[in-house]
Amino acid sequence: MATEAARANTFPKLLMRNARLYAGRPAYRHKDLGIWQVWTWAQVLDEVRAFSVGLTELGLKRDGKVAIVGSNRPRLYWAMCAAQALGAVPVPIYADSVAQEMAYILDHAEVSVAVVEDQEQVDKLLSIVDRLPRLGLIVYDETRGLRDYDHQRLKSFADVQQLGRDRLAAGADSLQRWEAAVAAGKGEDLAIMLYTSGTTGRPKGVMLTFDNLVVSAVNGNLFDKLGPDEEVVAYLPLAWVGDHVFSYAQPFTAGFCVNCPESPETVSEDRREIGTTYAFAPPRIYENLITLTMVRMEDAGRLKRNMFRYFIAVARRWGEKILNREKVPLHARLLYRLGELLVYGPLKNRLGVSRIRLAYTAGEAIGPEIFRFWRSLGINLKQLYGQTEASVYITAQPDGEIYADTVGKPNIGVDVKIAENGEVLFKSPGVFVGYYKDPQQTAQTKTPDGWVHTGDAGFIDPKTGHLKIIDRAKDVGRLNDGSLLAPKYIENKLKFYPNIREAVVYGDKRDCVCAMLNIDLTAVGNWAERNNIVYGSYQELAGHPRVYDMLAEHVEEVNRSLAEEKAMAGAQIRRFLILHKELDADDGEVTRTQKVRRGFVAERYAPLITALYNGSREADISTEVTFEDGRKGMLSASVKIRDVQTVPVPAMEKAA
Amino acid sequence: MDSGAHSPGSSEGPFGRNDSTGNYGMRAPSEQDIVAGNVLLAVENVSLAFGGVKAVAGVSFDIRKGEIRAIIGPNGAGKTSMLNVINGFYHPQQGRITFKGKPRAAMRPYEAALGGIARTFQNVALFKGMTALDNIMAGRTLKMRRGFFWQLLRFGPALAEEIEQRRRVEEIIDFLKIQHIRKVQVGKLPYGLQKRVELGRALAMEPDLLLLDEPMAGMNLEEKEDMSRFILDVNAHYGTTIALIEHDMGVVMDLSDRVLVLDHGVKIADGTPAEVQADQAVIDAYLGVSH
Amino acid sequence: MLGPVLETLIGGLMTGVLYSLVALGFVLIFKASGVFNFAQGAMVLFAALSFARLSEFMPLVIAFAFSVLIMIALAYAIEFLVLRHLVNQEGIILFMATLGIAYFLEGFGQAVWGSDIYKIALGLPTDPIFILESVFPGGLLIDPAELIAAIICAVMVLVLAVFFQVTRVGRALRAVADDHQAAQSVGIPLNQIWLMVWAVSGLVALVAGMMWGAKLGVQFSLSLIALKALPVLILGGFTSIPGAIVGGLIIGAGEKLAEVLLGPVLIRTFDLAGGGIENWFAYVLALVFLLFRPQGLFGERIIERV
Amino acid sequence: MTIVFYREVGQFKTSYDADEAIFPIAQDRWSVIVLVAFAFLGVPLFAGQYLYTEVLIPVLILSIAAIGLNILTGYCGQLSLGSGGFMAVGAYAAYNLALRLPETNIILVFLFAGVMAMLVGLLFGLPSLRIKGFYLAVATLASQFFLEWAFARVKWFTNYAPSGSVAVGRVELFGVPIDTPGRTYIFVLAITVVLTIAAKNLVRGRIGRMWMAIRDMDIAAEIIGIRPLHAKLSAFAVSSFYIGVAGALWAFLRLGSWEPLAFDVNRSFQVLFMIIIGGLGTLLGSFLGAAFIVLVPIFLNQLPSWLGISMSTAAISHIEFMLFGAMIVLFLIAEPHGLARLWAIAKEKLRLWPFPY
Repeated sequence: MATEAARANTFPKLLMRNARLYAGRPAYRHKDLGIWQVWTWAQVLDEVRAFSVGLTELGLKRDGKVAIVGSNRPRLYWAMCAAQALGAVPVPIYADSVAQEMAYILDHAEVSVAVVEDQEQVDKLLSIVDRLPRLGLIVYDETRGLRDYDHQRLKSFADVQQLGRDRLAAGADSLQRWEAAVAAGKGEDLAIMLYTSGTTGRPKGVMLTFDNLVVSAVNGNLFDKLGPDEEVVAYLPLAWVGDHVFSYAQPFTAGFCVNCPESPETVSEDRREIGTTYAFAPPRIYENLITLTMVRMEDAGRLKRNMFRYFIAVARRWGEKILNREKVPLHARLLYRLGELLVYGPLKNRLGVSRIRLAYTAGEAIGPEIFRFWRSLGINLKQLYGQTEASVYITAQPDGEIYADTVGKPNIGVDVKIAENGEVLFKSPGVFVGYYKDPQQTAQTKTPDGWVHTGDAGFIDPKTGHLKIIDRAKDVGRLNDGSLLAPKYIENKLKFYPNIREAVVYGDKRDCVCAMLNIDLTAVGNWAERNNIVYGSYQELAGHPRVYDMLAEHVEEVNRSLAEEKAMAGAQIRRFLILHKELDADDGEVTRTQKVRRGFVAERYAPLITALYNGSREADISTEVTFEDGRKGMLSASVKIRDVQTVPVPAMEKAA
Repeated sequence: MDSGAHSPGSSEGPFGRNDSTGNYGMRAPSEQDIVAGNVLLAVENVSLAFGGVKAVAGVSFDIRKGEIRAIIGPNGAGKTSMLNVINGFYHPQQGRITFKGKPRAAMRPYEAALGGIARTFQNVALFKGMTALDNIMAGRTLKMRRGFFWQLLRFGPALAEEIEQRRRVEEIIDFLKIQHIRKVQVGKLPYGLQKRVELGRALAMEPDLLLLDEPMAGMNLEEKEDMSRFILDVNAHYGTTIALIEHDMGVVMDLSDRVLVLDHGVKIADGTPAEVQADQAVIDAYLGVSH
Repeated sequence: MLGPVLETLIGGLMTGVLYSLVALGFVLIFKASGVFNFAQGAMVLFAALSFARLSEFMPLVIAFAFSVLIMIALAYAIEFLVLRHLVNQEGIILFMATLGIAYFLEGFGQAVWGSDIYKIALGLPTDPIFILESVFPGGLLIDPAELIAAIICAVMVLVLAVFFQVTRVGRALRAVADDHQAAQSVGIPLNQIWLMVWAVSGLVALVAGMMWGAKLGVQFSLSLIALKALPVLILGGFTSIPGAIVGGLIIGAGEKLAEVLLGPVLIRTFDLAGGGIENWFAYVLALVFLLFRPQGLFGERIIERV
Repeated sequence: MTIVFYREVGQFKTSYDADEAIFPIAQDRWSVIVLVAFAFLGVPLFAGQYLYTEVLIPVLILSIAAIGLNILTGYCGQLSLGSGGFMAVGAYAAYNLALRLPETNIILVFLFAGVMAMLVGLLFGLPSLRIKGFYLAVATLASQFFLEWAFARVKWFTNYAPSGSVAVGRVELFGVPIDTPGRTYIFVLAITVVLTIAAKNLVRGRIGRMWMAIRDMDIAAEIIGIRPLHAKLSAFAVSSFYIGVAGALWAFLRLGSWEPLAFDVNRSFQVLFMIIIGGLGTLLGSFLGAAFIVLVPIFLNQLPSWLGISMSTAAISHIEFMLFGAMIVLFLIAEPHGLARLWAIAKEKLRLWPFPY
């Protein structure tokens, strides 16, 4: 198959190959109008071709840029392929980004055609269209509410396809021309541009070639033995490299089926119906599923609850060993079987993960507890370390070599090395061409001899040979007393508590470590209900003294665990506060992929940080916030600050 | 979903909707429209009384094709009674009602339905024992022709029809964004969603005239915004003429093209939102009644 | 010819009074609790059985007293075990509940008191009286027992009517019938009201039972005969006491006359094995009546508010 | 063992047809198929005379009657106390057809029974347009008493049988005599299955929605264009048809010879109790209710001998009355939707397991 893919070295070519090899097999399913609409690979080829020809009719040229905005819908994926067939370059954009962000990317990428999901997106584009002279055509999928719009620059997806179909019907020449265009596509051609909402500054357009994606995808398939029988549910942002590889590159290369959910509310429902076999999600999702499970089990009858707890305990004790095929006493095996029958099986069925053969978590460190929980249920959850610049794959955990605190071994064809400053560098077939229109950024990231700076600090674990990531390289700092500080490392420890949604730790070039925390509304809210604590708003709950008490305990536990690790022992948390609002992407506090922008947050909440370090008991803060509908407003509050116990460490061990 | 029920006056032609707030150019038809017979429903000097109590006294007004017509007034102003007269629940003691140019004698509600009048109720009147899907499917009863014996077999034409109607209903479900509650018994749904399902059931009838009795009663701000959006979309997308009773003045002013004001069963004002707002009689009627 | 007819008419009217009495039981409960008490018939049977068996080994008066107590206890049990668990349920549910109660009572009554036919000897004079001998040859025959029974019932009916119209409790009952909340706000505990009406209608059932029993002996079929009160209600209206009275008389007289006048005709035309029209005449009469005046003779008109 | 809890992962629908299937969940589908197959093939392997004649056949026939009443009362919300009468119509219609046209195919005989009952049902259904609730109940009671009387008195119906009781000769289908309990059972079972499927198709289609709409809120039903007359009468018609067929089956294959008393008002109550206990507005409930009503007396009759005490049949029948009465009240208070609802809840619990319902 690798060779097959090698011949078919672009996605349009792969599509034609699949239409041959897997003609009758499902390629895309979309739950729409209450049932799963299915398209076979052959049908998809037809749809894509029609749309593609339609686009040529409307004047899309080779190397033109096509923006793709919306949630995971077959037609948007097809639009990517249709553009690529013509040698044009798709540019997916986060559907939830506000008009300004969009304007920047559309302009920077010189987009001439935008294919969007629905009225909402169309309205967004129309509001900025005057600033975008190049944008000549907007194509929408969902017609609802749009029929009265001025259609000079506006076309429905179906109309464009009709245009294409008419053209194709008119004469065989257009078909030949199209197939010629596809054949003309080369591996080294630009396949896609993914704008990374970098943790700092403006988004950068990462240019990836077909070779990058196809080869990495094929290697990924080999690494995990993925064939045409997998089922994936596409629910992550189109503009995120993860989704692009897992629900575009890999399906095209391996020939398996992509399933698009009916609506955001129904994802879990739809996942259960489809019975996905190959899943990918950031840690948060796995975390939420567990939180929800635990919360719901709280309402169960005592007997059932105890049974649940008992068998979960059994799973925690033996499950992973059994999954890893280690030696396990017979009685344990039997108990686990029983548990599978009474709890794990049904539970997995409810969560819709019974059929999962392989699940990846990446993007962030996952809490060891959460990680083990899933594995103990018999779900083959693995960690992966990747980047947009690498077409995802850098390292991943091979089956049977699973550790909660590593990100695995280099993937097929990937070389990894650690720089003196601890930064991780890699080299691979997936290495990106460069940042669009940004040579010096490119130069900074990519060495002449092809090594890429990940910007992450880490080390190869001697006993496992796996890579361990501790933090962003630039964020690793030192306290004034010289103790090593890896903020992310501490933040993750904090975030592993279900009650803590987000944590930001400061201390570089300061006397002590302080933390700003976000509570998790689901978990804490439920806790509040059970302890009948009344609260009117997130802000009120966050400020509640008993919530503070609870989180203080968590923080102290973290301190204890830090104290156990020589290197980190010096950087224990002295004081913390609970933020009055959730860190929000719309306010630019976190990226669209929920990564905290530490620097930005520091500026934004400067008064709080000063307060943390000048020893005051509480501080007033007022910030501008953006509401769902884009309106802005001021939000002010006074935030309490807590001191916490630290574990004393012998002086000589400092500055280790 | 293209219904045969679209009235020509509905599609906004030149006045493209170029912002998301949903303000449709100027729609209120001119005199010529009325001459051209663009009045969909005309109520002439209608009176209705229960025993001695007068609910409606000599009220006249008209509803024009494609417009959104608001009926407002303090509690007990006879608004709901007016709707009940229009769709045949009450038979006025005097007065005349002309629908689609035909003056009509006293008729039963289902005859009104046949004529193309749908409505929702102040306090949701759904079929509690049925799912959201079935409720809306029930709204298509009139569109289904297949006879008894086909139904028995649920085969051939009957099945084809059932599936065809299901597809249409699914479009409505999609339109109202209630996919996630499709198969939930409506009795178990929160109020806001019930109202949405009820609207869906009314839409399923593909009516020419849609009567909404306080569609936003007891809703929170967000739900109200959604509902307003739906009402505007219905009017724009299906070209349905809408008459609605509403207490939330803000909503009324945003949505409606013309407003009829009743007080104690008498018409005290009728005109564009702006005119009505300025009207002294209206202000007096509303003194103390805060909404 | 006229003579016999008048005789039947009088006989019918006398039965009619009995119907009225039973019907009154229904009306009482329906007015007060909106419950359509299908068990009224069973209560009649139960009461009659109790009285009949008790009177076998104790003086009538004491037997009567005991029976009254029993009926009150029964009312209490029904209120306590059934009604209070079904508050503000739809009428139809309550109706079916009383159907259950009826079944239970029929079973229970016969299990406790036995299921044979029992005599009730009230010691009423039996030798027939002849009136209007001047008008008709041989005069009209009247069974004094029935006459007395009818009179007792009539008195009973009047008492109840008065009780309803005049006494405070009576008015309270009417208040409840109109609007439960209202009644409660007036400060009348609903449960007590219900308890009372059930007790009273139990009493009514007892009297009715005794009269029927004296007439045809106490047996299972009593509960069916008592169902005759249903058409009476439809005729008279569920909430109207005068309606119950008039309706009872109409039905009573009507079915007897039908038997005598219509019966032979039917028998001849349809070649029937005997008449027995009374079994259904009342119902069909009511049914036809329903079509033209659903709310009954005296019932209030119901306007459907939307 | 995986059938203990539902495993629905991977069951997705790609057509409305599949989505609206009677048993959308594979596990249900299969268990029902197995059950029916067992009823046809498995039961005859071990069932004996008693099981057939005292349990299976009565349950099946009464289920049909219960389905009939459930359509009227459970689905369309019109309370009827006349089932006994309509069963009688079916019985005597069949009797007379078989008597006067002996050559008629037995299937046609039963169909005819249903149709006659349907016509009578329509007639007595007419009042339902003007009246509701217990008014209607009384009206149906009228039909009950009238019909009872008619069959007792109109000699023609009973072919001038002096005793008023009638008997049917041997029943045969396409030359195959239905004389053994085993054959009778299979025959009745087949009819039950067919009628059940037909009923299911009706109630999940346009007509069923019309009925339920009338039941749940007749006002709202009217404003979406449902004619109350149309809906109610069709419910009466279908209902009476089923009850009529049930009556004919009961007379021909259960009783063999009978008199009007077999279909008196208590029969009406019996059928009503079935659907109250079994569950209003569900077909499953009709079967559960019928089974319950048939099995309890049998159980009661056995009980004394098991307990080693002697009890007069009269006493037992009294206890039976009390028990049913109590059950009705109990169900109306505790679970107005009857056994079927209990079943449904249990099923939901299994589906949601380990999560609480």
